Amino acid sequence: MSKKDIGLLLLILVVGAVVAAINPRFLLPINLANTSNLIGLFGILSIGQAFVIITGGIELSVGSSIALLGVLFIDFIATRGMDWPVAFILILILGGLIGLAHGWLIARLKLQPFVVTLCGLLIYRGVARFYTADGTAGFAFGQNFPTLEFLTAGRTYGVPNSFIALIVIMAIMWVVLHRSVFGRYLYAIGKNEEAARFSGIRTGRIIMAAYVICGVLTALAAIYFAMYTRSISPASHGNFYELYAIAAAVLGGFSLRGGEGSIVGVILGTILLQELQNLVNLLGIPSSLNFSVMGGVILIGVLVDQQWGAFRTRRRLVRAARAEPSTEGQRN
Amino acid sequence: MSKKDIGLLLLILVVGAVVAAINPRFLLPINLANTSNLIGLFGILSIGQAFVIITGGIELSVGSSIALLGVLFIDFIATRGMDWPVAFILILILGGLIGLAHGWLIARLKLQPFVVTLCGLLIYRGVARFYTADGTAGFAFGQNFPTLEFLTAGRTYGVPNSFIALIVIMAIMWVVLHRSVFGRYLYAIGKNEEAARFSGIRTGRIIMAAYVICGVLTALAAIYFAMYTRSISPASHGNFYELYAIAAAVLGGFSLRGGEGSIVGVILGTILLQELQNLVNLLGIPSSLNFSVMGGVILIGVLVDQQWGAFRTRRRLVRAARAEPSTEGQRN
Amino acid sequence: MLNVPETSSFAGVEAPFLSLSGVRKSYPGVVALDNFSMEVAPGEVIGLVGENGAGKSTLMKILGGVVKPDRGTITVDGIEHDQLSVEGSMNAGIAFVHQELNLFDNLDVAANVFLGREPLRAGPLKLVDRAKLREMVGSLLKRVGANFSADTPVSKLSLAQQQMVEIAKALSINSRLVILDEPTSSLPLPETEKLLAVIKGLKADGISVIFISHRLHEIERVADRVLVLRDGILAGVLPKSAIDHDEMVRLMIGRALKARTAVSMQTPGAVALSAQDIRTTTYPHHPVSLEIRRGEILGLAGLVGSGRTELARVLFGIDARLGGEVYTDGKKLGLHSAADAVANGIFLVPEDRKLEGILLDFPIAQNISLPDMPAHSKRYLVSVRSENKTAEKQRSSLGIRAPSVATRTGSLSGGNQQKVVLAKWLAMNPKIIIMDEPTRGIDIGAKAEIYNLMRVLAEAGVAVLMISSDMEEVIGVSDRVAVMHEGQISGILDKDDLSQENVMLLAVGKKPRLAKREPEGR
Amino acid sequence: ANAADKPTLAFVVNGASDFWKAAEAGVKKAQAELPDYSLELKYPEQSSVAIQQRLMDDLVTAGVKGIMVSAVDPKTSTDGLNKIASQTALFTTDSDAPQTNRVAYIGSSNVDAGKQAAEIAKKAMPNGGKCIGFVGLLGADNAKERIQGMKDGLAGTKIELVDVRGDDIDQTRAKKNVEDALVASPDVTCMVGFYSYNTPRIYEALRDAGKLGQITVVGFDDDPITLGGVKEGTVAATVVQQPFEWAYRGMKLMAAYLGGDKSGIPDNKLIIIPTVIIGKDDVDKYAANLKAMAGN
Ligand SMILES: Nc1ncnc2c1ncn2[C@@H]1O[C@H](COP(=O)(O)OP(=O)(O)OP(=O)(O)O)[C@@H](O)[C@H]1O
Ligand SMILES: Nc1ncnc2c1ncn2[C@@H]1O[C@H](COP(=O)(O)OP(=O)(O)OP(=O)(O)O)[C@@H](O)[C@H]1O
Ligand SMILES: [Mg+2]
Ligand SMILES: [Mg+2]
Repeated sequence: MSKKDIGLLLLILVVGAVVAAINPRFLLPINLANTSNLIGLFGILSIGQAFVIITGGIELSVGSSIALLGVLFIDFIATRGMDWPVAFILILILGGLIGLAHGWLIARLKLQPFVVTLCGLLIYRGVARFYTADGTAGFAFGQNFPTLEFLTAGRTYGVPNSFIALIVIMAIMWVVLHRSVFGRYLYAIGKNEEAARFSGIRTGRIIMAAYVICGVLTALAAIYFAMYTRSISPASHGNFYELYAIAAAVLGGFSLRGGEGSIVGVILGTILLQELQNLVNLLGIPSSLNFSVMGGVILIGVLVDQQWGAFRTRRRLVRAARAEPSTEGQRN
Repeated sequence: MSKKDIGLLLLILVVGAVVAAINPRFLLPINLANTSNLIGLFGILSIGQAFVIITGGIELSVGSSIALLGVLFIDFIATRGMDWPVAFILILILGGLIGLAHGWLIARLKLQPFVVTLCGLLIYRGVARFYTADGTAGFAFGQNFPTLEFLTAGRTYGVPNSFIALIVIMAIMWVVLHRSVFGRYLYAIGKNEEAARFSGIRTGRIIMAAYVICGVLTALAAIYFAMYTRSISPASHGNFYELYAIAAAVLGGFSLRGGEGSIVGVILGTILLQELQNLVNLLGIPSSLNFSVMGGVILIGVLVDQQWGAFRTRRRLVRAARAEPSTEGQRN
Repeated sequence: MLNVPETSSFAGVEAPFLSLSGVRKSYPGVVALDNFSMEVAPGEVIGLVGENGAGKSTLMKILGGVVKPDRGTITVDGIEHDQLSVEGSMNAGIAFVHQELNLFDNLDVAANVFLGREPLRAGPLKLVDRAKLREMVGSLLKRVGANFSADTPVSKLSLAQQQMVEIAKALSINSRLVILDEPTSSLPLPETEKLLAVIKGLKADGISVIFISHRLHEIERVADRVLVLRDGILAGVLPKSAIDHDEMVRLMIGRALKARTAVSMQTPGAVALSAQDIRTTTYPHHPVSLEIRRGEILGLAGLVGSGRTELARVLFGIDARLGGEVYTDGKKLGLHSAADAVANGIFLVPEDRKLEGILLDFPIAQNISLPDMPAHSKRYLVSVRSENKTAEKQRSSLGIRAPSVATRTGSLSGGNQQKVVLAKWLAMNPKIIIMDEPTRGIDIGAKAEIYNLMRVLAEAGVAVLMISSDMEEVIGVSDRVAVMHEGQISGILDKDDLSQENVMLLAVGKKPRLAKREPEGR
Repeated sequence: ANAADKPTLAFVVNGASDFWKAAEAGVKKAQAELPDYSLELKYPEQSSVAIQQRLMDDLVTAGVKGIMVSAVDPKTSTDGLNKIASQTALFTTDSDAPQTNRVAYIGSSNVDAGKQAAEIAKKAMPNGGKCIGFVGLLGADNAKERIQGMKDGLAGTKIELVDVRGDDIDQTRAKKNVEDALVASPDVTCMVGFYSYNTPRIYEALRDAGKLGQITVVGFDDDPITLGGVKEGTVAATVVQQPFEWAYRGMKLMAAYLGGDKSGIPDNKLIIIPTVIIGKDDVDKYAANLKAMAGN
């Protein structure tokens, strides 16, 4: 863990301690389980986003993708009677294709990531709404899928399975990003795509792969979200989730210019954001202030991190200067 | 006008012609006036955004600012009985201060624009909702401000005064961006901030000024929007308007990497977006598809522009190669 | 005129490893390379020289697969290609050190050296074998004489150190041809020596080298054959026996170069810039004091990382100083930003022109006018006419090769870009000008012009501080030379004591041999 | 912060809207009469199932004894609501979730409200007409039920609801939709505002176009501008629900239920508080009443 990650972890613990002191129910197993369930859902999303951000890109369409893919998933298994494993795979493939399309437009046709995914945001939301004719996709009463429900919304020894899924994905993605050649290329491309190409890296493919990973993880998250809410009104489902994912990554030390950040960081960022949401509800803060609290903490977090770095550098220099008074003495 | 702008203008005209052919009422003066009113409102917003984008920044908080400043403006004049010109000035100053705060955090404390303004998006929305306790700010029945209403929502010879305001602002901002020293500095900073600093430009101040301009124009737009809807529920007012503004700028040829774009472009972008919204209603397209139409047209617009540019370059090179047949002859 | 041969064939008997024939590359408005043919034999060291913009880098980029030629053929091992791709070039065993540095400063040295060719661990996952990587890079670094370790982040390296990483990178490829495009442009003498030794080692291993440099004596020492480019055309080929400094210059610029710059006759004036006890962030415990007089050229020499660039940046106000004060004309300066420096007539020609010197996307005229916008504007509105007038003047006086002043600066050759950086300050009547490696990448003709210019400036009363790693330049141009060693001024040499040996002794922290008296400032 | 001392009852709404201001007043009034309980009204920060579910989960964690909820999407939230119902007393309001284990539903019927809107239209346009409706979220249950109710009510008459335009709760778009409808369909004779803010936007767009009084306006809910229009005669009438009553009676009922008194719960578990039509004659009384409620 880098210094940055440790600072973030500290912030999470301090906030947690304060909340627990005010309302001890914060530490109830049921509350921790509820919160870690959401950490699982948003964490999967944020890891996907992280892969794109590291290339210097951005994926704004995840909220809309979650709505569209969620609607399709529920429609497939609840209305069309498709076997859920088939639907599951199909949705992941669809997510991958969406990612591939974005990656292709960005890497091959050289469109700006912000533009491509902004269009995705608009288009998928519209398609999802059109698909249900602005209605809601949901399960009929009594419609149950025990295995699927256990895997997505169930708990094992009180730990939500979605959280366990996040841990597994995190471990895999950590190796991919921090130990594999592919990960190294991602960092290189994020810093300087042109130079990476001159180093013989097939940058186009790598960038597309990053968007595909993001698409597949988003699709997975879409299924988890669908099984969590069990109902999707496509006009509002997943609204602003891209901002949560981006905020988690940025809090976790990613730079939107690309080439920086770690898997541990993005997970810690997700945890902090969910902790904040939980806090607002537990401490009885007016929910109108929910957004403000979130914004305020992100800002303070980023600011402290930045200022702390600057402060440390300064202190180090001052100390170094003091360490050799002899030179100083020669001055006159 | 650049080639790019002409292409966009052409697109606007073609779309307009098609719509008019299907539903001739598109060309009714009243429809043109209604649409140009909204072009005025969104145009002012987008010009502000353009100034920030040109420095390589982004301003995500405009939607929330519009909610907060709108709520305050209506509250000041409708509830607190403040004279409207005083309230007007006060809101513009507030907008400027918001911009200054963002600019300061970005230029002096070196935070990422995306992060700072994302926090702004969250914080201002929360504050606006808290201010009205999640209620609506609006005028009482029959509460009228004739001069203010004329200036903001009135028409002169059938032309909405908001549109006239846009023309005036556009003219001023055109000179500022394309003819003034300040504008030149903005482009320089957007292209390479470091090199601009090495040329002795006080980049921090210039960047802050850009955010202040954006803040003031956003405040102005907030007043216009408030007087248009005459009622603001802060939970939803202005949601996603930052995306409209950014989309208008990007359609108009701005690069989110900074250093590129023109005032004419951003206005044309705004016009196209509003034309699309108008079209959905006039052609009776289901409103659920509104977003999809918008996303689709932006994508196609950007794609055509990009491919056309690539095609032209290729043709030019081929021609250049052909222009010197003498050398060709020598080859063997 | 010289008779331009169809193909510059070499004298050896072996089959050429690589040959080009009839290659042409044009950009809008310029033909960068025309009807070019050459052959490269195994183990041959080819020196490639030519003025700025002659087409050297273009030729190399074609070989590296970065640029596609308009026509012509490239034959590798007897197989004819219309063009090479980056991979194709790598697979053919061509390694490349680009003129402009392209390292990833978010990765460490090891990752940079083997980027795209990482040693892998067994298994399907393509995991990087980090131990092996570190070991391989460590030995390469030793070979080029680097004093930093393989896991140093590149962001912590100076420009020259980065240059060494680039060289290590080229050596790491199991190559048959190594292309070095001005690898020594920012290398001081000892490192340059190491590089020349490396080149000889490569030759001994049967690896071919194409070596581009504007320092012709380096070419003289290692090249087996010299190709001279002029305006994109092969102007001449010199076999080993005929390699000669003056002949190369004659072929390059079409005439003999007049004698080196005249030594100053005047006595320097009052102190223009005085830096007292400056402490920088890299060397916080080493206060540096320095005085520059009006009308003198003060050279600043030192080894890689000795802190010269850092000092220049502090004097220009770009970097904050930890202590000390700067005085101009005896007055204390409120120096908090580059803008303050510029306002007080202190200008800096930075070391890294791509990042700090120019805006690649701006036209030449706008780059030149940028620091002086108030002078090119009326009531805050830009006067394009005044900009263009100034730019035209600078273009002709510095000989910037470009279709027009509206040309995008990024499309100029490296040397011409450097001239644009100089032009923007020269247009502003400098009082004190700091030049960090001012002739980096500049051809010999233009170099002479720049030296002349510096002399003209000095004679007009300007104080010039010239940081340079080019020993000839330091000794030939400066009135006095200050030498830095590990962040401190280890000595200042007057004209009488100025010798290559003394500069080197001071640079490594030893005492110089002085003619009359003890060195100052120690 | 001392919520732990007294049992807490929460009223959870489906999103931030002025509509719930009256409910807030009802909660307040109930609080005055229920000193042993601490009552609160909660807005989720967005109108979304996930966020509302999370809010309720957190409330349960915080130890709330009873929750009265206006579910964002009751039909498909059965499991989530049942989870809450298993840990606390759950009442539904505004829109019912009959398949859940909720204790009771207290509210009105949106279908009936739609039918009442049809009554207004029939009375205002005896010779028939062509209506366009405006609504925030076309897909939301309350919108669909109101629209369906109105269509049912109009069946067999010469009045027709030809189109309903959605605006995603963007009031700028809401107003522009009205303006565009005036352009696109010059033959409309009546406009219906299905959400509380739609009627005022219709009113203003008509005023700007000089068409007030020429087009019949049918409203829902009691926005001040809507009531003003009713009084002025430019809005035919408006259908109002009584969220004040839902909240006031609901909270008292919940307190009684938790105290062991289950007599207030009818067998069918439905407590319907009917919607009423406010026309020109009733508007003053209604407005005065509204003011009085807000006052306490
Ligand atoms: N991308 C480009 N677009 C347009 N013109 C270019 C481009 N790259 C190079 N040129 C032009 O091609 C010519 C040859 O440039 P090149 O970089 O090969 O010169 P060079 O011999 O390497 O010079 P230097 O010694 O200054 O590095 C120059 O006139 C230059 O302006
Ligand atoms: N960004 C940086 N962060 C940390 N250390 C740096 C950085 N840039 C340079 N250094 C270190 O600072 C020292 C001084 O570097 P500087 O560039 O001033 O040296 P120089 O004398 O100009 O040498 P060069 O010939 O390499 O340019 C070197 O040891 C270098 O490694
Ligand atoms: Mg070159
Ligand atoms: Mg240096």
